[in-house]
Amino acid sequence: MSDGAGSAPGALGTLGRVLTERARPSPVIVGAGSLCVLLVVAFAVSTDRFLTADNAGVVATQVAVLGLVTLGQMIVLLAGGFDISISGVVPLSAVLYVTLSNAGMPTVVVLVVVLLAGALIGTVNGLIVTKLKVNPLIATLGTMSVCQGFAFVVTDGRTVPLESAGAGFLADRTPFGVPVFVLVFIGIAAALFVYLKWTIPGRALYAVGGGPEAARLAGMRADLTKTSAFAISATLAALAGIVLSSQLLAGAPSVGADMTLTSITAAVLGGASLHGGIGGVPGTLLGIVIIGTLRDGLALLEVSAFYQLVATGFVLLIAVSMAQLKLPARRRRSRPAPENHVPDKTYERTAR
Amino acid sequence: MSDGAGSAPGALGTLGRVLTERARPSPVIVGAGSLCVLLVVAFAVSTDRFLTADNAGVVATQVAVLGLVTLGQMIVLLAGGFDISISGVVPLSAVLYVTLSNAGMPTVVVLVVVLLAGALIGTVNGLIVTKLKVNPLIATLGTMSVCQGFAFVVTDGRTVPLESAGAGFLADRTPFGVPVFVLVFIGIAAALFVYLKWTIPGRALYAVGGGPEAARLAGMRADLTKTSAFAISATLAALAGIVLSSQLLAGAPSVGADMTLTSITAAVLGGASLHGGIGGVPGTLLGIVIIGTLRDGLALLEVSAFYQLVATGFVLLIAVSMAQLKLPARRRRSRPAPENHVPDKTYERTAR
Amino acid sequence: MTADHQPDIALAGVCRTYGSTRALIDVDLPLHRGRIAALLGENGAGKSTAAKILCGLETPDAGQVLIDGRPVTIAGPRGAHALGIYLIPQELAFVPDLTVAENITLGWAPHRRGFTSRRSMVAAAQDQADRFGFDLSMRQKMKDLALADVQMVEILKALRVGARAIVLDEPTSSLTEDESARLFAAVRRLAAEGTSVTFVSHRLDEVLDGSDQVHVFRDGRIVETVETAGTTRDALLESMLGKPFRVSARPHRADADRPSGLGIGGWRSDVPLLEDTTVDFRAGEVTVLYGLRGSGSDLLVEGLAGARPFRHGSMSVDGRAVTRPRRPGQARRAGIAHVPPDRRRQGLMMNLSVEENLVLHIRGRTSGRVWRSPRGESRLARDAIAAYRVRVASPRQLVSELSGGNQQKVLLAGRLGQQPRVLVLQEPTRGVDIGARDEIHRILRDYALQGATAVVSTSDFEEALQLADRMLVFRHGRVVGDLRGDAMTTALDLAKGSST
Amino acid sequence: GSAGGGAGGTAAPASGTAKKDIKIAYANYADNSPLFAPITTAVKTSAAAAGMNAKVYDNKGTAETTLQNAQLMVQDKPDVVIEYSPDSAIGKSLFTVFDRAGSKCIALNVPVEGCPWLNVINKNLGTAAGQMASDYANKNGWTGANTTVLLANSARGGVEVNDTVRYTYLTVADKVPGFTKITPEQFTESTTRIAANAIVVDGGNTLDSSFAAVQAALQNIPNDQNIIYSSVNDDTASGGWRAIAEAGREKTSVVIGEGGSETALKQLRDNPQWIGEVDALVSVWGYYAVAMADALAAGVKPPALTELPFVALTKDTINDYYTDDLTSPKALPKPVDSNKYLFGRGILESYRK
Ligand SMILES: Nc1ncnc2c1ncn2[C@@H]1O[C@H](COP(=O)(O)OP(=O)(O)OP(=O)(O)O)[C@@H](O)[C@H]1O
Ligand SMILES: Nc1ncnc2c1ncn2[C@@H]1O[C@H](COP(=O)(O)OP(=O)(O)OP(=O)(O)O)[C@@H](O)[C@H]1O
Ligand SMILES: [Mg+2]
Ligand SMILES: [Mg+2]
Repeated sequence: MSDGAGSAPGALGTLGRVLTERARPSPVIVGAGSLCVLLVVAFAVSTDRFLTADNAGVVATQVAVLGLVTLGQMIVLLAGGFDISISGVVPLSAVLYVTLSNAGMPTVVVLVVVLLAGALIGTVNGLIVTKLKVNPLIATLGTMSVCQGFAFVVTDGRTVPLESAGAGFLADRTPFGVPVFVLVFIGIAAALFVYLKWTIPGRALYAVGGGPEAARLAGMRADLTKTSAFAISATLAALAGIVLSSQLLAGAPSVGADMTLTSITAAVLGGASLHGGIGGVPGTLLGIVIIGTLRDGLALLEVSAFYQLVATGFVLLIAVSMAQLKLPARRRRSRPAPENHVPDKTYERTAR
Repeated sequence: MSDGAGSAPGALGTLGRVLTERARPSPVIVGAGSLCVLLVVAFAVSTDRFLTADNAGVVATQVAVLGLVTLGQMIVLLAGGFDISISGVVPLSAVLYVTLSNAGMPTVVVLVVVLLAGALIGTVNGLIVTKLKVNPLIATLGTMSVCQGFAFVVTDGRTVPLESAGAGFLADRTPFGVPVFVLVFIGIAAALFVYLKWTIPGRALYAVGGGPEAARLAGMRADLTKTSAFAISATLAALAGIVLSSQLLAGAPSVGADMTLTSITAAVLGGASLHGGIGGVPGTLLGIVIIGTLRDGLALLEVSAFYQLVATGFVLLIAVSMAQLKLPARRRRSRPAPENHVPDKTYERTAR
Repeated sequence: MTADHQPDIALAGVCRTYGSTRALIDVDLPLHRGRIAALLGENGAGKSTAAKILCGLETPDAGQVLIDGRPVTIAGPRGAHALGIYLIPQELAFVPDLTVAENITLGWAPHRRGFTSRRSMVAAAQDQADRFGFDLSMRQKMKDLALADVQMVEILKALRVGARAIVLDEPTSSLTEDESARLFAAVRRLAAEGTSVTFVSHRLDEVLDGSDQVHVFRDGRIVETVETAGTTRDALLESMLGKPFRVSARPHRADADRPSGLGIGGWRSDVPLLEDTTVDFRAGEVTVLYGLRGSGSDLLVEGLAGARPFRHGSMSVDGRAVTRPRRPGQARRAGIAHVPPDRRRQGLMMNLSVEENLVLHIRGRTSGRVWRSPRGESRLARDAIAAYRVRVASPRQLVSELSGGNQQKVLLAGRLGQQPRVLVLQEPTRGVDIGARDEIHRILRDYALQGATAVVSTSDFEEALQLADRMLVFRHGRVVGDLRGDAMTTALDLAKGSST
Repeated sequence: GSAGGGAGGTAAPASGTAKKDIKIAYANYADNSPLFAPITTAVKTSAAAAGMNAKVYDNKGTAETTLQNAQLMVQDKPDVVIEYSPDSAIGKSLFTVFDRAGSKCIALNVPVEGCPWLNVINKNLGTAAGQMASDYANKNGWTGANTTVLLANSARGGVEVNDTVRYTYLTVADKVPGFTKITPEQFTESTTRIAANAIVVDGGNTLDSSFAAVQAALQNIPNDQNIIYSSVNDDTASGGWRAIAEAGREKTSVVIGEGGSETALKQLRDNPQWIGEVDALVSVWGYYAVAMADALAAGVKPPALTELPFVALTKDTINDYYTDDLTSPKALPKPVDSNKYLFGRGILESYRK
């Protein structure tokens, strides 16, 4: 959603045309955005510890790690897939990074090796999905299981402290008060924004995910495009694993277990469709920030674990209903006049 | 798949008709079936404790609990949804069952109350999805979170022993050597088989899941049908929670956490489509048995938890690839052009 | 003259079998540069299969595809594109959430070192549309388009300047006369530049006016190949059907004083525009709503079906007031059945069998509310298949495996099976062959004559004339004509506003 | 042992008299676990009784959340941070956070390098359980020849957690004839079979996971074997025990629980086969932690290791520690050398007041 709507000015049409098309920010973005504002206001009112520079820094670091995997997840969703393997790639790359660093390999080399390993796993995911035609959920669940298993096997279930001094550099503070990896995350988000909006392979993701048959008939390399999405996702997951172990100064095979579900949730909150072809960086960032804010705020308010669950559930439900309730009103006013088609496409897509 | 094709004996046609129609068991069933046989043979060869009556009983009890939730999940998938709330309904119903039983309510009453609570939660899921048009993944994730939270609240996080003597009757042994609930499970599977094949509301699930827009335009009660699927699923999850607490003679808010993912996996292994409209009881049973056999066999072989993860992943991947590799060969002979036949339904569904 | 020079592309001895269906049997199809070939034939005769084989979407079981006399293997659409062969498939395939511009430029978006922009895509797509004289709003989302616009986008995708061959499978099935005229002008230009053009159509006029050569398919074989100039409508029909064909005589038109079957009062809508409309649709007759796209006729039809609810106005069925339908379900319960224009997405359940699609909405009739009666259902389905001459390998075949026209018949049969008081149809014979179309028209008229009310909207004026007892002409959201009898021939001009 | 009267009544004035102007923050291992949830409760109760300001956090058993909570905790500039980390290996990163913020810290149970350690040693718990098992075996003629030791670890729970079952086995092997002696290093998280008569399964953390694991494992234990079963917490002890009972083998099996939950203590009273319970007295840890925080804030220099109490309960000794209320012991155990300094600060004294 975040993307398809009007954006590039292009050759301007009539004023009317501009109005109908541009003055229509995606309802999901509107919904997610207002929820985000709402959460921030609610927490700011409830505790004076929320709106502080320190806390903003904490939220930023939390959001960055989750953000890396969510961006990847969103890209896979765009391409019409699912990436469950994240929960395997994160721990595997975390323990690999630590183990290799401890073995004395130079940090840069380790970094490259682990990222490549991630890309490789993603490529395997992609090939299984496209060539063997395995359902992406099952395929990535399989690789998740394998990777998680290997993560435990590599360290025999232990958490291994990171001994090499420089290897944790990604978690070093920058002059901006946030760790290096937050800047890395921002850079990656920006790059992906450009990729999805203004490059041929980026746009291909939308086509392949949103209309696989059309893409195939148009002679696009659908398999390649889809595989690239899985590769991007797994590489980002590997980076998240590296960041986690830099932050924790240790590689734990148990990290990242809940990241798959969280990343799907954040991506969908941010407007990505589970059926492919819809999604974008800005929405996803909103989704991540909502989840990050919610967690942070509830923790600050010392809501008990049980009620945190309850609260999270309700907020999720309200969030998404809000985004959806916006629709009818908007539609009535601003929709163009499709003549002989049946109106209810949006309902179609979301209510399934 | 497992279902839409040839099934009802009905008024038998010519032999030729019978052959062309019945001799085409869904490739997924064939794949899952052969995998199942393969696993059984492999384990039987590896350990003599596998093919024993005792072990069969163990597999049956484990499969039955998982089976209850998987059947529900499959029905929701059929209707074009997702049910994540299972992981919340199972623990909530488990602790409710124990708490209410301990409070001295008669077992039958407790049973009915808890099942109704499950049905209610499912109905809420359905209404959120159909009326508020919330994405089913997010909607049920929300209720999952809420229910899990309440499960903790009910017992204050503790594990509560089941004190009422008769309340565990579902786990009592029958003369057949298996507990009561295994028979209950078989009964439910049979009932659902009949429901999906021979009843009008059952068939409506296929229509609504497979062609939501067409179902709506044709004036089917799509919302009702979809909501019923969620209600069935949550009721079965509640039953699974009751069975678990009968078996464990205790209710703990932490049970059932991994059931959602396992149930989706089993259902998809058994041929259900994540895009709705395809699935059936026989395939689902195969899926469940595969997962159950795999777990049991690996445990009997005393494979370490870590290598169990690795092995499970590989088996999953091999399983599904096998099922898929069957396709091209079959397709060339008897399958329609990929672009307008059902396996490529991804397109169908996503390209709107 | 065709035999003189070697064909550019040819199918030679091609066979293709699906299960027990022999879709193509030993087909030879030579295509020449610079010429326009039409493929004609009944539903399920094998036209689409031949088209798909030409474009690498299907592989022949036997026989070859020849290019310049040499056998080639076409590796999917990508391989076809590499050879300069482009196809518009019969069933539209597009990316609903992307814009028109992106859909048109799908696979060939302009770029500089991999970077592209919306602006450049719009420009390229606009160029393409201008070149072929189509008017489309480039920045609209594809999913918001009307079916005919979607079809034009599909056409623009395939019309490539400098292509070796272009294959159009029923490109005009939901276009109006004007639009198809523009298409054929464009096609003509491409052919003149040396492209070989092949199209499939069930509209004989198009075939006669637009092609150089006609290949007639029957039961999987090409039974005749003739120069268009040297044949006639009747000759083509005869070779297509294997017997002489006459359009069934138009029974005498219904009288004007029949009772009201469906009444609407004060229906109006602001966006899209429909001015205050009050109409009495008479029971026992077929009323055709005719208008260009955007004129309000489809809007009204969808309103009647509850698919796009109106917010103002009253309604009655058979003289009894009913609530204006806010949902399709309400319309249905009021006795209204609706045949939507897009059979694959809006009409049929592609995951179910032919039988199930036929009985889906009427199975209650053979049984109670809960238990289905497999026996009764098979009987209903078999009767419908026979009555509508649906070409199926078996009732249990997936409906997605049928040819397009046969799918349309399944849709119609299912809806008529509901025995509604009011039938609301959009493009009822889209993609249906000429023989079957005539039959469907007869069935619809007969159904109406038994006392039901039929409201039809169609983009095909010929169909409108054949079906209508009465014609309502729409322009700019207003009813500009209420015609009967011979006056109906003026509807086209009224709709265009070209004469008054 | 005998029930400790605990507090020396002579020392500092009882709670409530002096409101302590101290800010503390506590991050619990996992609030959703019945074992650890009472710690948070006790921290809040005891801090409130002492008039301290305590903020609590939930590490949810994961390393990521622990680090995030560490960052949240120090935002407030608390005087003392109490950290119950799920993983000792991430100690360095946690200490960096505390150190940078200038907060004093206490590592509860799991070490954080740099923070003084308030610890019940899992190794000791496991050893105590092993001792009770050995006593039972030796008294009843159970040896390696007729008995199998079945242990449910939590393979993904990390090394600390599994120290309990590790040392349970080592102790049994040491004290009961017929069991293979191994070193602690030979018993890793991926060990599944130590010897013909010693099996380890992955029981996870929950009732249902341990039930399934033990159910499968029982097939590999001949029916004529006695079974000594133990696991890493009370839920998995109960779940596994249910599987044993379900298989009809409860008469020839015994179980030793680990944790001291209400459910387990009830079993210890009522179930003849539940022969021992290693009660880590988790419900009172909060008092010790707050007392230690108070001491730190007051400038006391703590020893590197301050011991938390635990008791190995049998059917005979349970009444020394518990009344009918099984949620928490009737009094605190007597101080030992390393934790003596925690007494007399008015906090431990507030227990059950
Ligand atoms: N994927 C398929 N599976 C099974 N049968 C098929 C498949 N595709 C086509 N057929 C059958 O092959 C025959 C020819 O189909 P084809 O689509 O070529 O017909 P057509 O001439 O294009 O008809 P129409 O005018 O209705 O589009 C039909 O009988 C059809 O049912
Ligand atoms: N054009 C539309 N725009 C928005 N929502 C719509 C539209 N059409 C239908 N709906 C919603 O879709 C839901 C289901 O419609 P459906 O046609 O399935 O209902 P029904 O079965 O006719 O009604 P009933 O609930 O009376 O059985 C309704 O809640 C309605 O609010
Ligand atoms: Mg409804
Ligand atoms: Mg065709």
